[in-house]
Amino acid sequence: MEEVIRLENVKKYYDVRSGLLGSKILKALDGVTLSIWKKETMAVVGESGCGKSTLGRVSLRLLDLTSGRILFKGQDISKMKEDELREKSFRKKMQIIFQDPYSSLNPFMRIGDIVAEPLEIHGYHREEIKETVYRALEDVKLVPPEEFVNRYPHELSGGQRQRVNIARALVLGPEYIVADEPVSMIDASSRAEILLLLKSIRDSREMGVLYITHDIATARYVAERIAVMYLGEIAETGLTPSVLKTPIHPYTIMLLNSVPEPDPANRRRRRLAIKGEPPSPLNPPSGCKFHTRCPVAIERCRTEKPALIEYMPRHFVACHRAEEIMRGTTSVA
Amino acid sequence: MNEALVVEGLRVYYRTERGAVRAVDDVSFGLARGESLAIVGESGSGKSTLGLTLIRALPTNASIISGHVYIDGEDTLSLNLADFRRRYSWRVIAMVFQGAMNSLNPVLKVGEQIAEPLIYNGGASREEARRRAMEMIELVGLPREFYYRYPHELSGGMRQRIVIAMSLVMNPRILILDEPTSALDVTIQAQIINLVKDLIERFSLSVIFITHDVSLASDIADRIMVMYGGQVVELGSAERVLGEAPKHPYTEKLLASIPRLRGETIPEFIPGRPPDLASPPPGCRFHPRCPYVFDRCMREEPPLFKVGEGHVARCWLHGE
Amino acid sequence: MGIYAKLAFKALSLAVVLVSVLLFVVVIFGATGLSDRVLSSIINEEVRLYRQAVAGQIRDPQALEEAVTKYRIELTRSYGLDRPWYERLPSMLLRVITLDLGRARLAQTFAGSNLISDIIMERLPNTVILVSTAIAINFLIGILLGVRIATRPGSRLDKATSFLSAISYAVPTWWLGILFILIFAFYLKFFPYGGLYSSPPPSEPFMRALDVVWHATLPISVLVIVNVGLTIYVTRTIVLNIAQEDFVQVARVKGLPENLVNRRYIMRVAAPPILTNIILGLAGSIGGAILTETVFTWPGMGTLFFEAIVQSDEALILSLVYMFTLVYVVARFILEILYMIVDPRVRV
Amino acid sequence: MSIKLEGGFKIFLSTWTGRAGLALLIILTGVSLYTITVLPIAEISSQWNDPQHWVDFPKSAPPVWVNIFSEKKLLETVTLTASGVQFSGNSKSIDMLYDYRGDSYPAYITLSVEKLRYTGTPPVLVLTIVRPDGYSVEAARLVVPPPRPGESPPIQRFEQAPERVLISSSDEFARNLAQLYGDRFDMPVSPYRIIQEGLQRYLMGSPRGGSTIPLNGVYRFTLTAIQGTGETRIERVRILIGGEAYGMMGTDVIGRDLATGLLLGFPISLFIGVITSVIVTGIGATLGLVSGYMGGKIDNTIQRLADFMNNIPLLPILIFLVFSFGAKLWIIIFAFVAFGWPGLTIVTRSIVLQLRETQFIESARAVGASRLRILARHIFPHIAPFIIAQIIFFTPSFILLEAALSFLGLGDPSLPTWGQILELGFRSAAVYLGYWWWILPPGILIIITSLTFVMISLGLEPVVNPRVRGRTRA
Repeated sequence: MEEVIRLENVKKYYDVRSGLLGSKILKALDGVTLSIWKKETMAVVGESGCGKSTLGRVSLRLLDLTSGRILFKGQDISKMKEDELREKSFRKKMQIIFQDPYSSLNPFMRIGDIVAEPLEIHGYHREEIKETVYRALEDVKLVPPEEFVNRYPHELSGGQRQRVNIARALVLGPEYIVADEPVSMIDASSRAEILLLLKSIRDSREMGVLYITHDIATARYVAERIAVMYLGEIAETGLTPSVLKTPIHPYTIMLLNSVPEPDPANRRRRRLAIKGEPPSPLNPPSGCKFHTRCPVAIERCRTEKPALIEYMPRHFVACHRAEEIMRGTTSVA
Repeated sequence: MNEALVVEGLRVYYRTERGAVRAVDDVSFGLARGESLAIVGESGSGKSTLGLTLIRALPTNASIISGHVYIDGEDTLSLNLADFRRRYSWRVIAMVFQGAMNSLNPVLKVGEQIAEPLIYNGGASREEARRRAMEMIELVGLPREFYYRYPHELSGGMRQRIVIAMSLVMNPRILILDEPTSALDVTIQAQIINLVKDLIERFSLSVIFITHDVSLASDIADRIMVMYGGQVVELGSAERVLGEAPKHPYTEKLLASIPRLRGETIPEFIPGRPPDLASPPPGCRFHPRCPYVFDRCMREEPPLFKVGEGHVARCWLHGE
Repeated sequence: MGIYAKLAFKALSLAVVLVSVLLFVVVIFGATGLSDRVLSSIINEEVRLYRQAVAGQIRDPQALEEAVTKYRIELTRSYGLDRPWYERLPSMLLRVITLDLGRARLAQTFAGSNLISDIIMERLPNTVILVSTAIAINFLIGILLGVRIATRPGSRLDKATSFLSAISYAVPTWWLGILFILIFAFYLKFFPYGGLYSSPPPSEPFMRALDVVWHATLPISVLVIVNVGLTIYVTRTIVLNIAQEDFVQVARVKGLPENLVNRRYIMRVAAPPILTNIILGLAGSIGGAILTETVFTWPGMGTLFFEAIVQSDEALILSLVYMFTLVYVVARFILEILYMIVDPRVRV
Repeated sequence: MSIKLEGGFKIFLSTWTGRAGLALLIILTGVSLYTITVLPIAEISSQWNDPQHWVDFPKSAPPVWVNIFSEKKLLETVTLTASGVQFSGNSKSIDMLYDYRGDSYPAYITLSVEKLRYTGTPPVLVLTIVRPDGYSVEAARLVVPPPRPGESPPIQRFEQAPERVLISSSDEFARNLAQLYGDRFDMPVSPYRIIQEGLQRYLMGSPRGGSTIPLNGVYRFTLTAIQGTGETRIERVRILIGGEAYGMMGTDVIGRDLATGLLLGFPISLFIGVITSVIVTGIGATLGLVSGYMGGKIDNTIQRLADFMNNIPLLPILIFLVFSFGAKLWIIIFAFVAFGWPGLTIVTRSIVLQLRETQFIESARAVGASRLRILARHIFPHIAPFIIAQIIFFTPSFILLEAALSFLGLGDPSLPTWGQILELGFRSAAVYLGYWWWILPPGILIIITSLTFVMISLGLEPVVNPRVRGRTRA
């Protein structure tokens, strides 16, 4: 198996102006390391503002990174300029699918032109373009394609638009795709359709996918591995079944507990909820960033930042009390 | 009489350029005292319009074509608006509107916004009203000093708490919650839902909980009312509708589409899109998307069939 | 950032604007050689006074000439006229800021002083009175009518107002002034042609005040008529948008009386954007005032500006550009403070 | 894109403001084109500022059509002209007819002769007037100067400026009239009295009780060339009978034909408005695009500058600039451009910033689209309608601004504009004297021109900002 993309200690800081002269540093990503393999989906989950979307964009070099390295199939692309990324075909090999099915398609362009644009940019021939566009539309089940190429985005439903988005991402034959909350803005009854489509295309095209979501339940069906992020850092990451069945980090445990399930028995229970709100990323807590909301935090958590350590096979956790939690001597709930 | 609220044959249409949009089309149900009813449906199912109708807050292009809404036996739709506002609104029936930020006036202190109905509609003195508002703020888990904050100084979760405090300040018996957590993260959502559960118990509220999220509905509701295309397609106890036996194909498919954290099922999807309520399909409104469709569904609109104890479904599969 | 820091920042940036405008103006003055002329006319004036003063003491014409020439050279050096204009920038800047620009060519005060600072100080209040009254009336009428119209959008009145405000955008203020003079002064003789007082002005203070009001009616009406259409239209749009906000409906559902909803949930929220609009319209009002004053020979800074142009009085023009910018900046600052009071969102 | 444009035009035409604005624009453009192509602009504009040219015309005369509305009829000013008059062997004279109808006498009568050529001996031009009652008087006798040494025929005279004879104050004429009255009407008057009372009242009157009453009817003005040998050719002969009313639009205090001035105003006003607006919008939008799309230091600099410029009261600075650099058209336009761009830059930038955040732009970046391509394919189509609307929206403000500057005496003096006509009117106290024909038309034309663009803007509004009508929720 081949590693498609690898992020090494990637940091992304923003300079936020506040007041007359003062400026603060917003640490959107504070040292993230992860890698994605061919035919694999990595889900990144977390609350809004945890840096998961930034992570996706940085990995594609749509945003510059402050420090760290990004390797695409072994090649360091973290310092490349935009022109170089295009000329060396990296832009062909990495794509993104967006959350909003409405603002992600240029309303002035026909579906055919939207899907063809990437090919035009990379200098494909006319005949080739038409053929590729039709094949991509067929792949995302917008059939027959000739019926869709001349339509405008506003003539399509949310689900159909999202499929156009996927088609546009696919035409260049990418090896790495970032899917940024691809189903959060479409109706519940059509979500599964898009997710399953994404999964089957990933398999047939042998891509690596970074699936960004706030909804852990959807991650379960598409991702082989999960990374849980909190305030710009990875709190826990591992194989999906492992993380979901034996979550170790208190944040993961509580996050999983917050997710509602359609069970009528629930109304007699109170869900285990994380107290308070996430702290401002402009002024993150010292030590373990989760200690302010953690029910099992100890003094050490306040001062010392926990390292991401492998506690189970391919299952990493950044928590000082991971071992106690695993042994059951400390209970989060 | 044990019913806090009874809705009978309610129809609400919107005037649009494309013609009348039948947002609520012949809806009837009852809400018992102390009961929680969840109204579940996708966007465009008419569930929010229904909520706005109950509290008489419809936009100007909507009109109530027919129907009755009885509270304590009085038909509140027959009252003129001013009477309704004086006697029922906020005192008897209150609502947490969708989108907390939009429900709060950006230039007034949140405490004042909570206290105002007490002064202007409850005859309380300013001092009393402030004290009561502060109590309410404490009740929803925020410090009393938040009385003096402005909406923009609060996070989404805090605003939602304020809006809930605001809805309960006049001690209403009936509370409508319209997607109270849809813009919040799951962690904050869990906090708010826990809070709502506490408050329901504490004040013995009769609750109408409007949501698109079946899982959330199951968290609060005694009974579930599923809406599709402006109509009630299934209504029954949570145990029956969400548990062993959903009786309408739409409910069944909706449940099957939910991704779950546990279990082996793989989520399904419903092909097609919701009906255009300006020109709904003939017969059963769900028939173009229904896996069990047969010819009668395309011709005749099914009535609500009784499918069990207090359980009805609008589907020909349950016809004679 | 605290409210005081914000205010300080605003004051600072407006001060920067003021100084930059001055610098810009002074540079152009220097580069086009106009400043040389201003300075040499100041020197000439002082030399003339000096000659008069010493003429009594020095009898010998040659000695007198020598003394005068010596004095002139001294002055030339002290004013920096012997150096290129860019070296004089700082002193010129200071001169403008303190309005120390010598005497006007022809304009003078009522009492006969032709010192520029005296003239401007005499004219400034007249302009401020005219403009501020017009702005106040404009917004009073505009807001009242705008709110009223907002309650019935799409009505005939609403459409008429929108159209009238569009027309008023196309009408030059000064031309309307001329038209008003023609109609109300020339044909109907209801109002005077212009000026501040009748000639001779009434001696009794109350009658005198009344006389000013009588003279101010036409210019103020013109300023109001030209601007009020837009104010009505903008107020209407703002109020209409706010009235559709959810929190207004929530307030009604809360059982609050309608007038309270209007006051606290619509007007209170509309105040900041309406104020923004006043701030944006300020620059235009000042421009309109220059022209309107000119038309009605209202003895303010606008009429003075016109006189200065006609008389090619460079020093006076320079001072007036400075004064207009100053008035604008001060007015703007006052409104910004007001804005912070009405909008809690900027106070953080 | 093309579908959008067509649809937009349809929406535009569906509004009555759009239709009215477009109709007005067509009329304005038509008048401007007529003015440019038919009138000799350069010649007329130089004539406009030459008081000599207008010396014969009645001063501050109202237009002739006021007679339709008023009881008392004003005498119209009449110009009798003959062009390319050839005097040779057979035809030694030309006739010009004046049909006099009125209760008052003309104010004056002038004869002017322009560009005369002769061969042979210098001619003498004699003007005789035959009254309706058949009596004739010699009114003027013009001796054309003889050839100077070295001059060879044809001899050219009155080339630079026309030779002008104010016959209504000619002593010679007065003597002739005195003789006529003495001989024929038995009413002895001295030439002195005739000059004093106005020669016209004797020329165009019949005696009545020691004075005269107007004698209406056709007067024949005959110009005869008395010449020994050779021929004479005159380019233009003009006899101007000055009345109290003149032309379609009247005259100003210098006697200028306001109709000409107003006509010249059309192309100039449109030119200033449209050109400035196009340049301002071009610069403003480009800076906004650059600022919004490039970001960083460039953005910061542009925004600071724009903010700063936005904080300056415009008119005083404009007055100052035009005053310092001189009132030339290009300086005026430059000043407008220099201070006009910031507003649009700020707005364009905010639109671009919004667009830049949209996911379709981000996805274009993700597939490797160059900045230029994103600007051209994705951003520009979105702001193009807005920019066009802005050009139209800005046009009236520049028309008004130029008029305001002109009114303050800072208009380009080489080009007559409506603002300048008003300025002179205001300065010559036309308002206080009630010379409404001098004040109203230029103002109304300024308003109509501005209004044209305002109406087009209104018509474009639903195209550029399609607002959702009504709210629907479900």
